[in-house]
Amino acid sequence: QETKTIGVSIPAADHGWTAGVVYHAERVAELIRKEHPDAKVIVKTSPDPASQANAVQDLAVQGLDALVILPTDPDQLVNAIKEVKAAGTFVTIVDRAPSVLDNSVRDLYVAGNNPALGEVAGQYIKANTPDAEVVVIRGMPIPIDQQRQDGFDKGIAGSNVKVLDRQFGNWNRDDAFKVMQDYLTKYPKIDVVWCQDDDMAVGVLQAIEQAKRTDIQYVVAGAGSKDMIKRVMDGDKMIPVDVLYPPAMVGTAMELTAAAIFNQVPVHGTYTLDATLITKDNAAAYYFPDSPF
Amino acid sequence: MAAQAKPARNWKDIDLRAVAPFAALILLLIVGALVNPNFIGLANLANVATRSAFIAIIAVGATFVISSGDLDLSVGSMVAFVASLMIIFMNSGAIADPHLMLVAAVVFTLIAGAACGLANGLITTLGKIEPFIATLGTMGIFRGLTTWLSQGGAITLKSPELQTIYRPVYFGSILGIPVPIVIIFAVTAVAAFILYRTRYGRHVVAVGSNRDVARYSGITVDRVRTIAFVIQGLCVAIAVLLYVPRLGSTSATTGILWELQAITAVVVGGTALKGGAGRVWGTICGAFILELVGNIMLLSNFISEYLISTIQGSIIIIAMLVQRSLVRKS
Amino acid sequence: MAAQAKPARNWKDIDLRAVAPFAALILLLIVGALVNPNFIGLANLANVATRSAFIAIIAVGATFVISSGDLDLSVGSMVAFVASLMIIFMNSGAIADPHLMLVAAVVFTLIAGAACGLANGLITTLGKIEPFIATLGTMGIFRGLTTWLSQGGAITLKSPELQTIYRPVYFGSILGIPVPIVIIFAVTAVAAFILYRTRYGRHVVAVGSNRDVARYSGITVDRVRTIAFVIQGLCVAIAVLLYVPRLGSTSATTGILWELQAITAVVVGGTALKGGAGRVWGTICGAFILELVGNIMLLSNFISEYLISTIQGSIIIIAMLVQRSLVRKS
Amino acid sequence: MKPEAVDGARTVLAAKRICKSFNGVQVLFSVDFDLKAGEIHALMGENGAGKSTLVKILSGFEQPTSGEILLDGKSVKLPANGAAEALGIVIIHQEFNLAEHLTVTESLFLGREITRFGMLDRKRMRAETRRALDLLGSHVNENALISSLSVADKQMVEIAKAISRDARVVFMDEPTAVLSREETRVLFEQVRKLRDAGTSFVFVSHKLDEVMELTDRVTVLRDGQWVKTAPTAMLDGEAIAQLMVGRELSSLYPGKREPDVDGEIVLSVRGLSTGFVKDASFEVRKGEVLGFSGLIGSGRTELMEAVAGLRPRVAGDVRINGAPMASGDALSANAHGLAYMTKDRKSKGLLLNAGMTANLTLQSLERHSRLFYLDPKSEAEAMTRAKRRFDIRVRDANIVAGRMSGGNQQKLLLAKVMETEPQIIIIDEPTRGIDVGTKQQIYHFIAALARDGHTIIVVSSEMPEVIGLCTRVAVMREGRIVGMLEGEEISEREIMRYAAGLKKQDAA
Ligand SMILES: Nc1ncnc2c1ncn2[C@@H]1O[C@H](COP(=O)(O)OP(=O)(O)OP(=O)(O)O)[C@@H](O)[C@H]1O
Ligand SMILES: Nc1ncnc2c1ncn2[C@@H]1O[C@H](COP(=O)(O)OP(=O)(O)OP(=O)(O)O)[C@@H](O)[C@H]1O
Ligand SMILES: [Mg+2]
Ligand SMILES: [Mg+2]
Repeated sequence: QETKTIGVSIPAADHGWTAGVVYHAERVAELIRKEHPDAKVIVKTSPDPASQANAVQDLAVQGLDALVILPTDPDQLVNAIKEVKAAGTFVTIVDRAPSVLDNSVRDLYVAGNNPALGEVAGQYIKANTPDAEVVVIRGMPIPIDQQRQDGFDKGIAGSNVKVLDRQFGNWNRDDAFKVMQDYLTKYPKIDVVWCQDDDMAVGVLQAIEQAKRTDIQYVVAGAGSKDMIKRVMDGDKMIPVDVLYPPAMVGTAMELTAAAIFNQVPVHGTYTLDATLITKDNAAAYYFPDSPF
Repeated sequence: MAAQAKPARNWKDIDLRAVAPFAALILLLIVGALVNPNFIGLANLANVATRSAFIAIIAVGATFVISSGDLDLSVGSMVAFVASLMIIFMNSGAIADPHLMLVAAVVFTLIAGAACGLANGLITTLGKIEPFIATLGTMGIFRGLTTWLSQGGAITLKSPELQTIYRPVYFGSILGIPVPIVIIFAVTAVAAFILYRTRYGRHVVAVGSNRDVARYSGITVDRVRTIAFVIQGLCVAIAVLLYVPRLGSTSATTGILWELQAITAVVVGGTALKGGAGRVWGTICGAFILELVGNIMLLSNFISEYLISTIQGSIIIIAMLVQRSLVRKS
Repeated sequence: MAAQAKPARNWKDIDLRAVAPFAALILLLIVGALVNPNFIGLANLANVATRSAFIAIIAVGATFVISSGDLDLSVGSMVAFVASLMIIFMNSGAIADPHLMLVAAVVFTLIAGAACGLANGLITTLGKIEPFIATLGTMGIFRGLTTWLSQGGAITLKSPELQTIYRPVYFGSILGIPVPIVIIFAVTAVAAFILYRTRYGRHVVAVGSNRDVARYSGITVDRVRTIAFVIQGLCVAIAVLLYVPRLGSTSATTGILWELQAITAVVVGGTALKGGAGRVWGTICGAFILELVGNIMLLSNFISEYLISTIQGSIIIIAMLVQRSLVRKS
Repeated sequence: MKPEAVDGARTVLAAKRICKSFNGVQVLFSVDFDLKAGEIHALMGENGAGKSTLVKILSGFEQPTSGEILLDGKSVKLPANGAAEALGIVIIHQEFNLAEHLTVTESLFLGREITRFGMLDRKRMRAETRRALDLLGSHVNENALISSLSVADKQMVEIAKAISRDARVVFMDEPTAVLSREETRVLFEQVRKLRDAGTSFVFVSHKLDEVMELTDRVTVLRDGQWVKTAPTAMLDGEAIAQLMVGRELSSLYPGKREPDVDGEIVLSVRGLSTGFVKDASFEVRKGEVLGFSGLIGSGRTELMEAVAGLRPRVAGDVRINGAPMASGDALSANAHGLAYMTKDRKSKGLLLNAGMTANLTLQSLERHSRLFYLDPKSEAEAMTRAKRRFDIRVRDANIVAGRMSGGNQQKLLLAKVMETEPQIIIIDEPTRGIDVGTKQQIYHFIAALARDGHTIIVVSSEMPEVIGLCTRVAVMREGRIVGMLEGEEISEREIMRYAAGLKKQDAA
């Protein structure tokens, strides 16, 4: 069996979730190397779209059989991906889809479901606190964040749930802490906080605790970090649920890709992962204490 | 008589330039009060002042580095790195007694900060590399080490006991004043004393305004510059001492872009980036201004979240224009 | 005789300082070749040179601003803003013929870039605000406007026809040389001509070296500084002209931290941050160096992902040390 | 020009009742001044009398608070910032006006570059620069960076810059302060040539002999007031000095005191070489005043900086009281009681943006330290003392050093170095830009120091100073000490012969 090279291009670990992505990519890379001794798996991280386009080029220079890419910003990477694809490389896109997603761009699409992440959170709030006044902490101004917001709006549609404010917290604990502090100053009564990311939830909870405010009933975050899942398991009142958006999806994609090129398993098309709602009942199944995230 | 009229006028002149940042601060307070009545509440102002602590304290250190004609871009990463070291040290459980452990960790952190600063200073002075490049390099080094230590994730303080003891350092208050605010003022007072009232402070300014003159006056320029970097490192360590109890954890993203904020605070406070003059009190005023601008943005109801940085940028420029026109009128 | 020995000594000195960045570049090429045999391949080197185009061209503009003693922190956001404007303009469909549309869009982009630069220049000179603060302000302004234009998402070039016509500007080549490389050299040659061979270039250096002397020599200092900012804006516009066909879309995160990279390229290239000397060829050498370091990182497969910035930072410092030791030996 | 001729000549530039205040402090009080075509007009006065200010007003660099300027009899408002050059008025500033990053050629043509087809004509500018420098007999390389030039060379570039512009009026504010006799002679030759061609000069100087030699008329200012204008021929040095100072001057130089030939050797330099200085050796005894003379660029400054540890040396050793000094170690030289006073007061001597007190105590802060902190009262006392001792005169106590008059800056610099109470003092151009009255004070001060057992090395381009003050004089030429003169040998003629290379001695 000849040597096959899989290139994996992912965002740099710039917050908890992407750190999880890096962790799982490295983990699965090791697995694949073990399973296929003649496989070469190269994992590269990039902080922004322009450098990720460079990284893809650099991977291609080394001679690729397959590319697994989790784009920082899909539309900006379409050209770079097309270039690789045109050279006959097997391309798997993970999580974030460009606006044009056809066979000229990818062979396989393992989709995280950004709109669903928002929608599931919205639906939970709608079902449990139908008259809630909610403050939202957004991530960064990029398309996936927008998709989550749209999903959330869809989730709460037709209820009395009212969004008081939306501000950017940059998927960062410190910024989320500040934004939450200011929300607490600004609004005398807040029922629910939706902050769509577990990292930001850390800052949010601290701000609430500091202000000793009791009106906030709970916080809905997302992604499925071990700390937050632990809280759900332990029945923490402030974190009753978490919406799963597993960074492990990159591992899934890599495994599928390996299967495609080594075992000629016909994997093509779209695999959509669910944005599962983690509750006290199912939390144990998603708890990985060894993961950094 | 003319000879007597002069000093009085000069006084006013010097005063006004030093007062200008405070004028901008007051202006912002008024704007804030108009935007949202909650703004001017004690709780909110205390929040803002408290959370400006990190940048303020780092910026006090930056005032030394900048006054001596250098620049330190690595402070943001240094916060992350030193904080990681501190938490890892506390998690190591090397000392059983939590109080003792905390004291040891504080000392350890200060040493770590000073060492990072020393590294910056030596690379810049001995290596004769432009401080911009040297500290850009160490910025990468510290950031990378942090990412590596945390394996890309977060490093969290494990012992709940330590957390409980340590928490009040950020969330507690002394005589009703939040601890971080007390520490800001203590650090600034010490720094002002050093800069204005000691030999070393004079040397910093001399080195910053003309290296040759300093050298011909028997000042060991490189030593003065290196010590400024060490002071910066110590200030970073103090900021870390406040940062860790707040969230009880750090990650690879901690402190990103704080260097820019610290430098901005220094410059808004009236210290020139070319060196040769330092205004420590102006610097913390600058840090408050920066934090206030963000706070006003969030409390106002009529600004699209997309436009926040636009408005923030405009406010900074306007505040500087106000300052300038004040100074020029003198 | 001593009188003759003197000029010779001087000559060598100047030469070496100008040559130093190139020595660092060659060193990196050797390191790269050792790390990965693919590195030294023509395809890879062409790739690296091509993609250094954005930073290189922006940095050429920054060389003017820095030589004249100023600083422009807004270039990264300016790229995002101008690119958004360009794509929106092309998406507007105002002109039916795609070729004509493209030409119009190019002119429009250049004007937009120049206007942004002019704004920076006027705020700095007329407003008498430290360039650091002024451009930090416009950095926020441009970034916010981009976010607002894109409503938090991305702005994507719609017409596939336009895309097809425009694509070769980044991906095509002239006589076997990729277009962006040709453009880098064209821009640098023009810039070098302006800086070294025209009156304006002389004035830039004089203004950066000593404002009072320049003023006393009858140079309108503020005009020279403002024009430098406009040149910076034009360079940003040219970088945008290359950026848009490459990624076909922009978002609010485009160009983040590019200002830091551009300044680094300038300083690595041998221009002092304090102003008074510009080395345009050194600047593009600096941009290549930065891009090469990233490329070597990516091609080397034995460095932990987490440590990349550490190694990058170290390489930059080592490269500068090599440069310094070269210069000092002279 | 004969006095009669001056009377008949046309007035080119005139000032009527000029007043000037800085921040409410008046420095010129209704001064009248007129400059005739083709005359050399000396402007004299004590330090801080307002000479530079008047000169700047007449060349457009400052605007008068009140009063009138007449150019060719017509009232004008001179354009600011050197734009008056278009009217044919150029100035050599007392403080240099050169950008350190530029080359000599670039500086000479700054703001009026020659272009061809929009391109700089570098070749032509270089050639013209060379020509201008050659006229002045300057060896300065036209491609050298300004930052690499010595003070005297910078002065030459300034002069070349002014003279090379076809001017009607040239203001020269102490152009010869750092030039030696020889350079001054060449300069005067050029000035006379231009004067005969119709150019008018205003010459500010504290060197009375030069004024007597060169100028046609003299105007004296005192404390910002006009005192007298008269043909030079009708005055003598004594009279001018008296007009300036308002009192009679006793002899300029104190009596020399021969030092004890068996006195201990406090400073010994053996075979010292730097890049330019070669194999320099000399010794100085306690209580001695040793002079160093030579032409521009003969290496005196470089040698002294190497001795003081401010510049690394490549060979040789320096001992203070027998203790060897490491190369480039200024701190230990200081600690052993050696202090060096630079002549480059602007870029090496004073912090131009700092106040007087901060400058004064910068080198001796430990004297004002109380435990950890600096005692402002003790600093203020030092300032009061220094003002008295060195006669530092400012009208505004809070002025920054850069705004002080040139001579007062020099006094402040001297005071600053003396604050360290050194045992061995190397003074490079002790009286650069200092008026006659104060000069006398400084000379007596130096003599008194020597009497008290201090050792003093005076590096000076003013030959009378070296002759009047020193008991031994070393002469340098092209980086070597070529002669060591003692007693009767010390004369202008002897020194010149060594300096010009006509005579050489195997210096010990
Ligand atoms: N820009 C300024 N701001 C404030 N005061 C000034 C300024 N320029 C000059 N002065 C003051 O004006 C007075 C006259 O100074 P000026 O330089 O004209 O003296 P001068 O006659 O040239 O003396 P010197 O012989 O020492 O050069 C001094 O007291 C000086 O401090
Ligand atoms: N003819 C020459 N050829 C080369 N270099 C020269 C020449 N003359 C002078 N120099 C340079 O000038 C410097 C010596 O000048 P230095 O200032 O020590 O002399 P100086 O006697 O004090 O004269 P000045 O009055 O110009 O200061 C050296 O650094 C040397 O490189
Ligand atoms: Mg003067
Ligand atoms: Mg000299």
